[in-house]
Amino acid sequence: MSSAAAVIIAILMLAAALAAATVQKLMHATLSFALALVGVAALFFLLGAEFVGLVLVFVYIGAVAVLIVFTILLTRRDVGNDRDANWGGALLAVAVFGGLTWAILKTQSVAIVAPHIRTLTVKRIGEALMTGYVWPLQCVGLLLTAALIGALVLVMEEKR
Amino acid sequence: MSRWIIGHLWLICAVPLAAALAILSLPNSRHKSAATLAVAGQIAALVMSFLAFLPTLQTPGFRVVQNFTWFAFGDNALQLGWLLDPLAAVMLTMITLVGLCIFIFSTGYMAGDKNFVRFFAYLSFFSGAMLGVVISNSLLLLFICWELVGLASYLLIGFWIERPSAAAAAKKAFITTRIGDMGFFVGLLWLYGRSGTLLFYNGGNGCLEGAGLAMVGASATSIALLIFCGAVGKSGQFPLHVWLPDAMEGPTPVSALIHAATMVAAGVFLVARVYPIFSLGAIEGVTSSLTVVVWIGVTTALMAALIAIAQADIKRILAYSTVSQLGLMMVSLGVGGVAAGMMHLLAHGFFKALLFLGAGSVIHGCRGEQDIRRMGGLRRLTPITFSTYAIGMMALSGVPLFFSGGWTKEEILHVTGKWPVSRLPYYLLMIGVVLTALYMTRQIIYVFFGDRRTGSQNAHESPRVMTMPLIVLASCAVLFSIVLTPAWPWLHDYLTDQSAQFEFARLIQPTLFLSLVLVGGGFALGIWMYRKAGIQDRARPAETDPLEFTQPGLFRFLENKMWIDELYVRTVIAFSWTSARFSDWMDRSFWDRLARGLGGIGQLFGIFTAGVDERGINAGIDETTIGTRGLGRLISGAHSGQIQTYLGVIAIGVLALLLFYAWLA
Amino acid sequence: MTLTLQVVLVVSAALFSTGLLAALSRRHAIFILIGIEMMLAAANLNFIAFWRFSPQSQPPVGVMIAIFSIAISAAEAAVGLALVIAVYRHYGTTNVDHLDQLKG
Amino acid sequence: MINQSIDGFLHPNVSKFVDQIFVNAKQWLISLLSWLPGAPVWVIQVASSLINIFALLFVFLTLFALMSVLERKILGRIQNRYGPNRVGPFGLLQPVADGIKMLIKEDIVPVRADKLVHFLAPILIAAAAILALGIIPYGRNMTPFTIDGGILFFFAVGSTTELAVFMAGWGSNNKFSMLGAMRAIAQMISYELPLIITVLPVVMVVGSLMPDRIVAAQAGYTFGLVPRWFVFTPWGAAAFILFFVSGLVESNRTPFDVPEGESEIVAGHMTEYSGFKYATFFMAEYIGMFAITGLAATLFLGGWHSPFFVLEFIPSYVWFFAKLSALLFVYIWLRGTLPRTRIDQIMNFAWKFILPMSFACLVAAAVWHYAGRGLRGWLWSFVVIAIIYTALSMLLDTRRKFAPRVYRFAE
Repeated sequence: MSSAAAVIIAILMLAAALAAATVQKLMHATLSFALALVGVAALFFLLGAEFVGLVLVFVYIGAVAVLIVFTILLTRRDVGNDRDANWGGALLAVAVFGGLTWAILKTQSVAIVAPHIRTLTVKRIGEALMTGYVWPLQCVGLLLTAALIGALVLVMEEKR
Repeated sequence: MSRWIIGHLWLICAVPLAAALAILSLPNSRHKSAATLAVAGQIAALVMSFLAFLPTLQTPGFRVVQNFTWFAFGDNALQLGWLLDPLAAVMLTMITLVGLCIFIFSTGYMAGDKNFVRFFAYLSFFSGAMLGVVISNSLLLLFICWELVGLASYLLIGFWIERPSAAAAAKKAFITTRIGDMGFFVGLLWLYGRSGTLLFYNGGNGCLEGAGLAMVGASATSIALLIFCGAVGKSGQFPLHVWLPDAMEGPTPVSALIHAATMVAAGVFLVARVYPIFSLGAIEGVTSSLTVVVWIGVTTALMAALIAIAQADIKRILAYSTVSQLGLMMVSLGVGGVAAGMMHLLAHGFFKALLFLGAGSVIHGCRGEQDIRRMGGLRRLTPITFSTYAIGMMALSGVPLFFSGGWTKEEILHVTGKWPVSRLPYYLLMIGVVLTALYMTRQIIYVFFGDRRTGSQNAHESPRVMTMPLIVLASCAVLFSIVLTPAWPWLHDYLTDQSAQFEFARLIQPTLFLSLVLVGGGFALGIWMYRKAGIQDRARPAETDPLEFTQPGLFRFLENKMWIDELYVRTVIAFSWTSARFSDWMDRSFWDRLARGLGGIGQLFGIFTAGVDERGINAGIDETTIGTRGLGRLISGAHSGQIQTYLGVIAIGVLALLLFYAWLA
Repeated sequence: MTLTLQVVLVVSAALFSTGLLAALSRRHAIFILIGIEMMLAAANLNFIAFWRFSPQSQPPVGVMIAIFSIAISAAEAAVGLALVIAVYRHYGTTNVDHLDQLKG
Repeated sequence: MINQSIDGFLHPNVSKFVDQIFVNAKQWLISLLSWLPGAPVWVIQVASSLINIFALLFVFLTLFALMSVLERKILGRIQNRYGPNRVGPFGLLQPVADGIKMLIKEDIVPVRADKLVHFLAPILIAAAAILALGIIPYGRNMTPFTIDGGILFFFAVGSTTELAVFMAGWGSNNKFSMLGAMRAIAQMISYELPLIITVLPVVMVVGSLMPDRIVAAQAGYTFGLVPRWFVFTPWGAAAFILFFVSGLVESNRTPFDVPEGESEIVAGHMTEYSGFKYATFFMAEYIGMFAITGLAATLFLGGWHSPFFVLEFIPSYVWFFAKLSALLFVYIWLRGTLPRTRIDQIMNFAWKFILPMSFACLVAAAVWHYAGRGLRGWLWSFVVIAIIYTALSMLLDTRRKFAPRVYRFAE
């Protein structure tokens, strides 16, 4: 477990995330967001969950980022006039971060080293999905269709 | 046939009532058919009562009773019934016969009147009610018919509605009789309360029979006196007689039928009917109630006779004479001579009807003139009326031997003489007889003798239809005495359930001579006092009365009916007037103020609660609502619609949670 | 420095707070969505981290939950963006400050 | 177990040596590094991956150069004319010339373009394409990166190309490029789905997402003659064709090269690019093609397995690149012959025909598996495929239903 790699990736990811949060232009924010997500996927890889990483990349960068970009296209008119961030939010975010880290560092039970685990093969995930979690899988399927239809209806309204 | 009649006694009173209804339905113009209907009804009633009369002759002590239940309430039922006994039979025949004569007379007398039809309807209605009183076997049924009779008398007295005096007289008659009826009704209720039934004869336990009477027991005298009040009211005895003279406002046949023969006789008949109650617990025929009856009878007789002397109106004199004769009958009943009283009642019915009809034909002749001082010299102008009237006068004043009145009067004098309680009534009655003779001669002289005065200038004899009834009644007055003489006292024995034997020797009785003396004296006194009455005398103003001339004080006292009316006005009426005003005042001032006061209190209370409500509760509620709205606005401020603020709040929440844990740990 | 669970948690906390920063401080609706997505990603990171550092349970529960949460957040992103478009079309602006019609 | 059937014509050792020559070379290189004093473990890992990357790049860049020339020569031949023959013998040095031209050309960037996005787009596309190459097994033990979810990695990276294309379109701040980008994305997204679904039957049959496992599953010959490639199973054939067509669309090649249709919107999202950026776009396109065809080969054509028992002695990577070039030839062939299709036709074709058919392949694979994978399974799945194909074609047959042609213009 190369913790060095993890740290580097984490730093990259956080930088991209921070950029996404603060950069003025919306498009750049979206791209940096995508980059941040790639970083997260990489972290997943490091943590041994390749499949989830790939799914993350697949879902977020493949679909969500494109969706966001399309939305930006559709609402281009006022994207430019985004004023600077208001400091209240920033303060609050920092406070929350401080609180969380304090909580994490406080609880000793969490300071453990990664145990050796069997590599998580896609087969095992497949089995788990198909046996123990088959019902949630169906529900998520249903949810996704419903969400997509909903989104379509919302957006399609203009066609009439 | 007679068997059938006994079975259907109610038909006798039903036929005249039916006739009355039929006549009422006729339009006012049909005089002829109305008259025929009424007379036919009366004839039918006469025939039926005669048929009913026959069987009562065979068996002494004859009594037939038909009871039926009027209505049932709860477990006990109210029963009424029809009764036929000698008393009822005799009364039936007398009423129907006299009624028939009067009906025929009034067809002539009322010919000109535009309400002819209505008159005859009322007449037949009256006769039906009167017959009902006579044959009823229950005190309640008797009372019902009694009230109908009162109504009929009211309608008939006030027949000429347009004359205010007639209307007032009708009201007066009705109210005074009602006062008497109140007493009668209370007595009836009391009797019902005590004896449990109002049927007279009900196979042994009627209220007049052994069982019922026993139950009545102690309260017999008070019940009797209360019932006697009814009789006093209806027969015009002393305290309640004021209405009878004023009742003369009605047409003369009415006065004849009602105020001479039948209705006023009802009171006497009532006392005779419920005689057992009066005489319950009598010690040799004397009870306190009977003594009361005697004394009331005597006072009425004497007082009426005195007033009659000073009266100027021909009908008013007859009215007072009726009152005095009724007083006489009451005395005879009081002293125990029920049969004597009833016989006098029957005789009186005939000759008093005759006198009234005679007066009617005189008035008819003089074209409505009623004041005797303006009449005179009618002896030659109206010979038939004069002769019949003279017969009637003689019968009334009790001339012995030939006239029924004389025999019955002697009988009554004989019976009062034997009254153990006191002899005073005997002597007072003798004075009464003399006075009767006096005022009758005065009237005869004024009306028929002397020279003609203004009223009777061109008097003419009444038509045959009027004179025929006069003749019939006159003959009855005379022939009736056949059954009354002591030689063959058939009526007396019939009424007292004995069989009569003829015995000529008893004809002459000592009282015969006594009455001869009394009547003769009366005539002599009258002729002497009024010998110049009929003649125009310069010395005296035309209309002054010799008695007035000689004894102005006494005359005026008598003329004004002893100021009894004024006395009543000043006492009873004054009392009611003042009490009315007092209650009005009370109502207006005291109760009104009290109500308004209570209202005020209520209002006060209302104001108070309104105040509390207004300032206390409303204010409180308003404050709270304003408060809540303010709070609501405050909180809604938080909902600024800014999504970011919501997120911020959540973040703060997380922080707070963390801090809380930190604080806990 | 060895990679302990705490490090990963801190990293995910950092990611979470940057997501929060994005959501709180930016005016544009889409920024808020991006912020939310980041927060969700941080949550997934936590799941995987806990799965990785906890004793192995046969069905990899953490992973399962992560997978499902990714799916759901994708659906949510789709609907959210559709909403933003609809709002934009109706109100002509995506500036969150102006979209406060739900004001209390 | 995998390679026991290799001892073909040549002496087994010789063929094995030749086959594994590259693998041994790499091992040798790495061993060079090992004597460095106390090098940490990750240094060796980094070194090995670096070696792989360089080898990959070298091979595919030369292939790219060769391909560009060959394409133009073959097109020329198809269009009955000569291809480039001026530069070098038979024009083989043409790519060098193009390369130099690209480098020399001025790199023009639109003024109000989004500089950063404009600059990043080509880099992202090239990176994505090259990454995709990383997981394809070129020969026995010659898979640069053996990831458990290899196929999934391939598609995950594939999906980033859409974002990159959009960045290109958006960055150049030009209406036409924007439109081109839109079309490209719409097209790629529509065909990504069938691409993945056609892969599903193979993955399910093999039971693993690792390309090596898939290739291994296709070893062996039925009746000694026909190799057990998936393409010879009914559902495999159908899936292969669908995969191939989707691949074409994914890489915006000929029949479906609407985005950069020269006649309509100049070069689509690449209009505003010139010079070296355009070259990278160009290269990325070709490498994308290599990746798709490489995957097609591994999935359906048995990867580096030889078609005939007797020819087994020829090294595995030779077979792989032979299949690769065959498929590439078909690409170029198609480009030369088929006319460009309309964007709505592409869409309808994707959603109404290809998607249902890919589901049909899935069903057929299931039937094939449960019918015992033998001849009987083969027949049954063939029946299923045939039925569904005829039903779909009847349903979509537009010839009979003549309808007035509706021109829809942008409102």
